[in-house]
Amino acid sequence: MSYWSNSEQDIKAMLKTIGVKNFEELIANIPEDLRFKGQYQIPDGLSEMEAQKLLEELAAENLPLIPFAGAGAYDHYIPAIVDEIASRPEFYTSYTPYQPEVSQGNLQVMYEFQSLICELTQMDVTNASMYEAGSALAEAILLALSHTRKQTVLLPATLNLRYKKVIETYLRHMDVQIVEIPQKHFTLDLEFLRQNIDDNTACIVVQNPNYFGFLEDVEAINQLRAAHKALLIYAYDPISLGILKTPGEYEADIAVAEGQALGNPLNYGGPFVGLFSARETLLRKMPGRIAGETKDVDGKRGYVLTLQTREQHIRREKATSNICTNSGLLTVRAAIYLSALGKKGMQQVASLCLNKAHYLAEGLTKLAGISLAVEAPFFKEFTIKLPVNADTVIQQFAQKGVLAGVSLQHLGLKDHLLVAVTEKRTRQELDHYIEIMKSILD
Amino acid sequence: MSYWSNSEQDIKAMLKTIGVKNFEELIANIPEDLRFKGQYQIPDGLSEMEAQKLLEELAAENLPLIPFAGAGAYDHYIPAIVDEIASRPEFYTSYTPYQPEVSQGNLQVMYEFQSLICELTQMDVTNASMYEAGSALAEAILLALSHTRKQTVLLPATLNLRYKKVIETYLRHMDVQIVEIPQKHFTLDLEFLRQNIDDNTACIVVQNPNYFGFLEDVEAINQLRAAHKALLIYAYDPISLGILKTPGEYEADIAVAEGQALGNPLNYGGPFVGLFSARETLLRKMPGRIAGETKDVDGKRGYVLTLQTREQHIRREKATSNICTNSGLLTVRAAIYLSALGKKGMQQVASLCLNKAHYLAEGLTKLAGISLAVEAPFFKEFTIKLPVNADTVIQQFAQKGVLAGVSLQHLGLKDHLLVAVTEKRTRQELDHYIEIMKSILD
Amino acid sequence: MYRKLIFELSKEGREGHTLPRCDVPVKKNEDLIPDKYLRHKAANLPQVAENEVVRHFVMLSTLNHHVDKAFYPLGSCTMKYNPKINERLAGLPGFMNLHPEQPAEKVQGALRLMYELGELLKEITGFSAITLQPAAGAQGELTGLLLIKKYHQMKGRQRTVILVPDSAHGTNPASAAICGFRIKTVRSTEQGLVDMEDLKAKTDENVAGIMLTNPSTLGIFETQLKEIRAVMDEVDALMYMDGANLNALFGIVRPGETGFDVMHINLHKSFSTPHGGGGPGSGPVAVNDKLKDYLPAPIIIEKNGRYLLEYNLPESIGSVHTFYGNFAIFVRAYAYIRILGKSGLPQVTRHAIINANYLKAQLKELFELEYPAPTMHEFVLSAEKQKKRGAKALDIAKRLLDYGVHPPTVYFPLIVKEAMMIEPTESESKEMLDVFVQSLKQIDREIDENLETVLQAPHNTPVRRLDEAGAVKNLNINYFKNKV
Amino acid sequence: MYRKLIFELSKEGREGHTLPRCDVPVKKNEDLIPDKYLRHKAANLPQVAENEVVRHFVMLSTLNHHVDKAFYPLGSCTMKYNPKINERLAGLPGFMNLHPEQPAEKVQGALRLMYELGELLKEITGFSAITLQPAAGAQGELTGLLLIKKYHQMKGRQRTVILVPDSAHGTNPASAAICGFRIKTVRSTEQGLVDMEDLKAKTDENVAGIMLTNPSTLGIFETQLKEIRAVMDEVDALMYMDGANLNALFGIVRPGETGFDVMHINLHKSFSTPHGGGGPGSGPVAVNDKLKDYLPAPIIIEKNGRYLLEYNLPESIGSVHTFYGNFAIFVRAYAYIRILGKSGLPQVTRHAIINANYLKAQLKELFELEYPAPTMHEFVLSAEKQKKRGAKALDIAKRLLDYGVHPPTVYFPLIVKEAMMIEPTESESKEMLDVFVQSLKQIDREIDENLETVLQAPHNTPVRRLDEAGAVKNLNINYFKNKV
Repeated sequence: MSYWSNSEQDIKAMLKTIGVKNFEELIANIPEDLRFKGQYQIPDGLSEMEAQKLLEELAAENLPLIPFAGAGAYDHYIPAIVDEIASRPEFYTSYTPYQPEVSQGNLQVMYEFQSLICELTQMDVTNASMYEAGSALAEAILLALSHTRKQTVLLPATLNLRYKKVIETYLRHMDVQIVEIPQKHFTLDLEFLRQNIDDNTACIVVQNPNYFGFLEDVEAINQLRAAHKALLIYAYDPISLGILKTPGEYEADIAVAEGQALGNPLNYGGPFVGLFSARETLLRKMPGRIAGETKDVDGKRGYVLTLQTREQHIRREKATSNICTNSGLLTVRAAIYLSALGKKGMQQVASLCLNKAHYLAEGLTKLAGISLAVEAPFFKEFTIKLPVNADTVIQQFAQKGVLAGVSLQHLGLKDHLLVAVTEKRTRQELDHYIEIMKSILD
Repeated sequence: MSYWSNSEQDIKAMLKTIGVKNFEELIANIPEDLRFKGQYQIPDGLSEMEAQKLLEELAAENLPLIPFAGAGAYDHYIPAIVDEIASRPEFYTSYTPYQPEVSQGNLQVMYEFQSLICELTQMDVTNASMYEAGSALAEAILLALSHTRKQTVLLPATLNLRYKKVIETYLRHMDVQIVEIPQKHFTLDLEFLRQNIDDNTACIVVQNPNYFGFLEDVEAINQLRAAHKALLIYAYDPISLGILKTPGEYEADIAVAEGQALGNPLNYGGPFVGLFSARETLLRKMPGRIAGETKDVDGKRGYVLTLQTREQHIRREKATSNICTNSGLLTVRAAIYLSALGKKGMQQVASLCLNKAHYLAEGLTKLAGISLAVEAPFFKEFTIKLPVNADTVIQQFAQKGVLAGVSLQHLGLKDHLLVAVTEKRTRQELDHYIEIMKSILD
Repeated sequence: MYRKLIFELSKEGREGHTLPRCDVPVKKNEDLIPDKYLRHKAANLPQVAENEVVRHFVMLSTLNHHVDKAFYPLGSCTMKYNPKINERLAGLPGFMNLHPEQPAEKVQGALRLMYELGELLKEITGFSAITLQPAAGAQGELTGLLLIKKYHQMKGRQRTVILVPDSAHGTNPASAAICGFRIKTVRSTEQGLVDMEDLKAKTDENVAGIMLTNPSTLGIFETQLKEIRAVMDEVDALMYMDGANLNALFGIVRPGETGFDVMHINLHKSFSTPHGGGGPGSGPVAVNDKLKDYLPAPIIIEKNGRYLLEYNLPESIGSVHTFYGNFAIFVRAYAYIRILGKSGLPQVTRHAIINANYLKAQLKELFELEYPAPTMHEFVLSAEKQKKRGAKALDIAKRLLDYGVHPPTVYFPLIVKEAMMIEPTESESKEMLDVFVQSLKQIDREIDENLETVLQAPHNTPVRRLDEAGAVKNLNINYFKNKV
Repeated sequence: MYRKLIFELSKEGREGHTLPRCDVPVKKNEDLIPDKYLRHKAANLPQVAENEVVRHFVMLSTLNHHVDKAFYPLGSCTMKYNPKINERLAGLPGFMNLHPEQPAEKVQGALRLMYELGELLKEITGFSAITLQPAAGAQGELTGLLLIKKYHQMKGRQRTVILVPDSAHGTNPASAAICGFRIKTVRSTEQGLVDMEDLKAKTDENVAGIMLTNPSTLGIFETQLKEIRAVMDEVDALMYMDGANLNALFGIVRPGETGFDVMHINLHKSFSTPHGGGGPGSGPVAVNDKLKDYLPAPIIIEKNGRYLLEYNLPESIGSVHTFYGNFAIFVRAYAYIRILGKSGLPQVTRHAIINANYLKAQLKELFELEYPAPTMHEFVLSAEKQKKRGAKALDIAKRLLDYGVHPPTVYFPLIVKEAMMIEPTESESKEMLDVFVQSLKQIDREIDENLETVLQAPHNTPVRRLDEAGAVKNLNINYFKNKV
C-alpha cells in the first residue's frame, strides 16, 4: 500500500521542474558518512487487507475481561453519538487552530469543553486539556511551586501510585522536598498531616475519592492547609461530580482529573486526557492551551487561542509549561458526552455507579472472610480485604473472563483488592462476581 | 431512550399555540371504533446501553463462518475508505435528491456510479440502482417484454435459482411463457436452445459465469438469439469484469448484476444493490432513477435527476416501473470501491480470485473421489462432485468454522457443492479447506 | 470551488488501493481461461490516489442537505432523526459478516431478530402474519397486490381493477399497473376523505381491491374505513393500506383492526432507519389470515426456541427478494422499536402530530389550507395566494434553501394546486419549527418587497437553479459515452 | 448561519441520553454517602435532545479545515494523509476495550504490538533502546532531557546548560527549562547550519548536551554532525535529536548512526497518526546504550515468545505517563509501518522531499529564500518583498484561506523575517501543489492590483479576522463565569 499521490511519471515531470536529474541530486549534500547505506531490516509492505488480518490476529491475542478494575481507568458506557461525531475527519484530521478563521469548530468545542468542566467542578478556569491525570498532576504541582515559591510538596499515600511515580519523575531534578503523608484506615492520616504541614508547604495533593475508593475528609484537610497558605490540588473523578461535592466547593486551587471516563475508551491506558482547572488567580501561570471568545472584524462572535504569551512557541524557555500537542480529540468526546448526558444524566450515571458499587460491596462482605478495608464512605470503587492472596483471586477470575480488580500487592497489601463498579455492570454480572468469589473461597 | 426533542413543557406551550387543551383533541376525529384501546404487548423501552447489550447478545448467537460460499453473495475485501466515507451522515441521512441544489453530492455520485458501471460493462447507459440482482433481472425481463412486445422468456437452468424464483413471482400474473433451458454439463444446453428459440422469444437471460461458476458459450448463444431478434439479458459478476469479456462486447441489450461485491458487506443477504445497464435504445423504458449532467443559471456544471417522465411520481400507472427508493447508499460504496481500486485494481482483484479459485479446485480434485462437475473454464466459483452428500460436508465444515459452499441438493444434485473463492481467502485458508475435506473423506 | 469528476482526477499510474500479493502460484489469466472469454481492453476506471479519492467523496458529501444538518420536512418521506446507536449495532461483525447461505444453526441470532421484528410489527399493526422480504415500500406494494391477486385466483376469479384515491402516492398506481391491474381513480371529498359515492359507483365485480394511504398524503385520517370495508365486502374486494404514514398511528390505531387486509410498512420512514440518499429502504408486508398462506417464501418460523427459514409454502406467491430482505435495516428497526418500547412508540406519534399541528397553526393563515380537516403527522398547504403575487411553490422552495432548511415536498399531492406538503416529524424541536415558520413568513414578505430575490433563488447553494429541461435535451448520463 | 453554543440550545426537561434503569435495589444517595460529602446543586450542564446535540457538533465540525478537505502545508506539523484503515484497526474491540490493569497473559497481543513497534522504530532510527511512554513530542523532549540529566548525575556531575540552536522548535527551550536547565542559544550560519564557532565558544563543562532538530526547522539537513559530535565529546556532552522531521530521513539517514544519543519521534507526524485537532500525539524516545538503563518504567520485554511489562529498572528516571503511553496511537503507527514496509518508508521520504523541492522551485523567485541550502521535506520563504509592497506574511496567509487551502506556518522559525514555513508532505499530488503555487502567484498579483482584498482577507471563511487582542482584554474562557 502507498499513501503518496504521485506516480513515477509525475515524479519525472516534477524533477524536471526542479531542475535535477534524479532524487539523489536533491540530497547530495548529505555527507556519505552520515548516510544509511543498507536496507531496513523490517518486513516488506502489506496491502490493507493483509494488514487488517495481521492486526486482527494481534487483537485476538488479547482477551478483554469484564472489568471490575478501575484505579484510574474506568469502563463507562460511551454513547454512540460520541463515536459518530468524533470519527468525522473534520475533527480527527485537523490540527491545532493556528488559523482560527478555519478552525472555529475546534475552537468552539474547546471553549465549550472548558466551560463544561468549569461547571462540573465549580472551578473558575479550565484549560483545553493535558495528556492524562499523572502528568497533569505533576504540572499542577509545578504551578503551585512556581506560584507559592515554596519548596515542600505533600503527597498522600492515598494517591494513585501511578500518578505519584509520574510526579516524582517530573520533580526529581528540582530542589523540592516531597513529604509522603501515610494512610491510616485507608484515608489520609490527618494527624501526620497536622504535624508535617508548615509555612514552607507549597501544596498538598488530595485525591477524592482516593486511590482506595474511599472519601477523604477534605474539610479537615482544608483547614490545615489554609492555616499555612498551602495550595490544595484536588484530584477528582469527573463521574463522581454528578453527586459528590465539587473541588470548587472545597475551595481547591487546582483541580485535576483523568477525563477518560467522559466518553473515551479504555484503549489499554491511552490516549487519556488530563482535565486541568484552577482558580482565576492562577490563570496566567496555567499550562496548556486556552480558547477564548472574541469578535471578528464584522462583529461576529468567534473563538481564538488566547493567553498565548504563556506558551512555548512565544515564550520559549520562559513558558509556563512545555505542553503543546495535548488530547484535543478526547476533549471533543468529553464535550459531546457531557452535552448528551447533561444535567440529569450526570446525576443518574453517578447514582447508578454508587448503587451498584454498594450492591457488590454488600454482597461480597457477606461472604466469610471478606470485609471492606475500612468502614468509610465510598463512591464507585472500594477496597476489600480477602482471606486469600489478591493476585491469586485475580488470576482465578481472569480464567472466567472477569477482571476482578487491582491487587494492592505493590503497597504491601497482598490480601487487599481494589474493585470498581460502573453503570455498565449489570446485576447479573455483579451476582456472577459474587458467585465466583464464593467459589474461590469455598 | 427517546428521540423526540421537545419536553413536556414545550408540548404545553405548543398545544397552546395550536389552540387545544390536550393532544387527544387533535385526534378526536378518529372514530372510537377504529381506535386502538389497549397497550402494545411489547417490552418496555430500553436505554441505549441496554439495547447494545441485547443486540450484542443476538449478534453473538451468530457465528460468521469463513465463507467459501458464493451463489450471489461474495466475501470480497472492503477498503477502509468505503466505510469511512459512506458512514458520513451527509450520505446516509440524506434522501432522494428532490432539490438538486442541495443534493449535488448524491447526484454527482449517481452520475459517477452510472459512468463507472457503464465503463466496467461497456454498456451505454446505467441507472442509479435497483434493489438487488433478482428483482433487477425481473425488471429487465419486463423491459424486454414491453420493448419487443413478444411473449416468451427463456430462462436457463444455469441461472441462480433464487433469481429465477423472483423472476417467476414478478411474471406469474402476466401472459408470458417461461421456457426453461436445461443445463447440459453444467452449462446451458445449446441444442435445446436452438430448438426452442423462435421469433416469439422476447429475451433470453444468460448468467455468466453461470450459477455453477462455469463460463457459458455466450457467442454461440448470441448467434441463436440474434437470428430471432430476441434480446440478450446478461447477468454478470462485476468483479469478473476485471478480466472477463464484457456484456457490451457480447452485445447484451440489458446487463444486470448483483453489486454487493463492490464494497458492500454480506449483511446476511441484504441490503444488496442491483446494477442495471442497457443499450441506449432501451433508455426511455429503463426503470429506476437516472442522474444527468446539466448547467445552472450561472452556467456552472451540475447534476439533476433526469428522464423523470419515466417515473411513477409523474407517470403514475404509466411508469416504466414502480421502483422508487433504491439502494442509493450502496451505490456510493460501489463508486468509492471502483474509484479506489481503479483500472489496475479491478484487474488485480479479478486475477487474484481466478488464481486462488483454481488453486483450491486443483487441490480438491487431487483428492480421491472429487472432481469438477465439468471440465469447463470458471472464474472464482466452481462446482465439484463429491463422493459423499454435500449437506453433510457443509455441516462438518461448519463445525470447524468454515462455510464449505452451497449445496446443490435443491437441484437434485445431492453430491454437488458450489464453492467460491475470493481474494480474501489466504493460501493458509485454502490449504486448511483441503485438509478438512481430506479428513472428511478419509 | 473545486468541483471535479472523479474521472477528471485520474492520472496514469496513480493508485488508490493496493491488493495483496498472490500467495498461491500465479498463472496468467489466459492459462486458466481461454482467451476468447477474456477482456482485452481494461476498463478505463479512474487512477486516483487514496488521499484524493477520500477528499473527492468527502467534498461531495458536504454538498448534500441531510437530517444531521437541519430541518428536512419533506412530506411523506418522514425525515426523522436516525439514531446513531442503530448504525453501531448494524455494524456488529456478528450481523455484518454473515453469508446468507450459512446453515440456520449458525445464524440463530439473525433469525431470532427477524422473527422478533416480525412479531413486533404484527403487534404494532394488528395483523397476524408478515413477510420482511420487500426491499422498499414500492416492492411492498407489489407484494401486497400479488397477494390480493392470489386471493382472487384461489377463489377462481380474475379481478382486473384496483381502486386508488386521487390522493395516493405515485407508486400505488404504478405498482398496480405492474401487477397487470387496471387503475380506477376514486375522488376525494372536500374534507380530503374518500368520496363514498364515487367509490360505490366504481366498485363492481372487477374490483380486486382498494389501496388507501392512511393517514392520506394530505395528512388526514380516513374516518370512513368501516364504510369502505362494507362497500368492498359487497364484492369481496380487499383493502390494502399504504403504510408510509404509519408514523402517525402508533398507539392510536392498529390498521389490521380497522378493516385492512394487507399493508406495507416503510422501516426507513416510521422506524427511523436512514434513507441513504435514496435507499436502501425496507418494506415488510403484514397481512391478516385471509392472505397469510400466500406470503413470499421463505418465512421465519420458530420451533422449540430454534428458528428456521421455511421454504415449503405451497400456496406462496414466490419470492420478491434474492435472499430474505434488507437484513441490516431490520437490525436498525428492531433496535429502534426495542429502545422506544411499549410507551415510547405512542409518544413518537404524539410528538409527530403535535409538531405538525404546531406548524399548521402558524402557517394556515399565511398560505391556503385547502383541506382544513384535522391534521395528523403532516399537512398540505397551497401557495396559490403567493403564486398570484408572483412566486410559485417552487420559488418558495428554492428560496427556503437560502435559509438553510430543506423545503417541503412541492407539487404533491396532485389534488392540491401549488402544493407544499410538510412533515416535521417528532424529532424536531420547537425552536427549529419556529425558524421554519419565520423563514416562510420572511419569504412571504420578500414576495412583496423583493420578488426577484425569491424568483432568482437559491443564492447560497453550491449550484443555483439547474436546467432540468436542458439535462433531457442534451442528455449526458455517462461520462464515457459523452466523451466519445 | 446558525452558530449557537451548546449552552444556548439547552432547555429545561430535554434529554440527550437515557441511562439504564437501576437493576439493583435503589437507595438514596444520602443513604449511602453522608450528606456532607454530597453536591447539593447539580451542575448546570446542557439539556439538549440527541438530535440537536448531533447537529450542533456536526455543524461545528464543518467549520474546520482538515486533511481530508484540502492542502494543509503547516511547516513542521507534517499534515499528511491519515490512512483510514488505521482508524478501523485502532477500533478493534480487542484493542479498544482493554483495561490497562489486565494481567499480562491476557494482553499478549497488545504487548507484542508495543514490543514490535519499538523494534521497528529502533531499526528505523538506528538506536538500541526505546520507550513508548511519552504522550507527545514535548513530553518526549522532557523525557530525553531527564535521561541526559541522569547520565551526568550517574557520572557524579551537575550539568546545567543545554545548547539550543536559534532555529529550534519552541518546545526545545521550554522543555529544557522545565528540567531545570539553562538554555544557551547557538547561532545559525547563513547556510542555516549550526555556527561551529559559536558552538565551540559556548561549549564548556557546564554543558549537558545539545538539542538539534534535523532536518532543521528550515528544512535543511545539518551536515556537520560529526564535527558537532567531536565538540560535544570534548566535554562528554550528549546530543539530543528533535525527531519532529524524521519524515525526511527514512532510508537516507538513521539518526542513531550519526552521533545522536537520544531522540524523540512524533508518531502523529512521521507515522501518519491523526492530529485530532491538537492531539493526542505520541512521542517515543529512542536512545543508545549510554542511556538505555535510565529509560522510564515499565519497558516491554520479551521472554520465550511471551511479553511482559518490566518495572524493575533500578536506574530508571521513573515514569512520565500514568500507564504505558498512547496505545491507540501505537496501533495506528504500527499498521502504518507494516503497510509501507521496508521499501515503502524510503519512498515516503523521497516523495516528501520531491514535493517540497517542487514547490520551492516554483516559489523561490516569487518570495525571498533566505537560506538557499538544499531543501529536505520543508522550506522557509520570507514575505519581506511582499511586506514592502504592503502585505505581510499574515495577510498572505489569511488570503490563502479564501483560496481553500490552509496557509503555511507563519512567523516561524523566528530567524526568518516574515517567515512562511511550507511542508507539503508526500501525500499531496502535483495538481494540488500546482493549485497552491497558482494561488500564491495570484495573491502576489493582488498585492499590486487590489491590496485591500488581501489586507481584508479572509472573505469566504465562517468568521473573518478575529480580534485576538480583544480576546485577552475581555477575557471570556468560561461560559458560566462570564454569564455570572
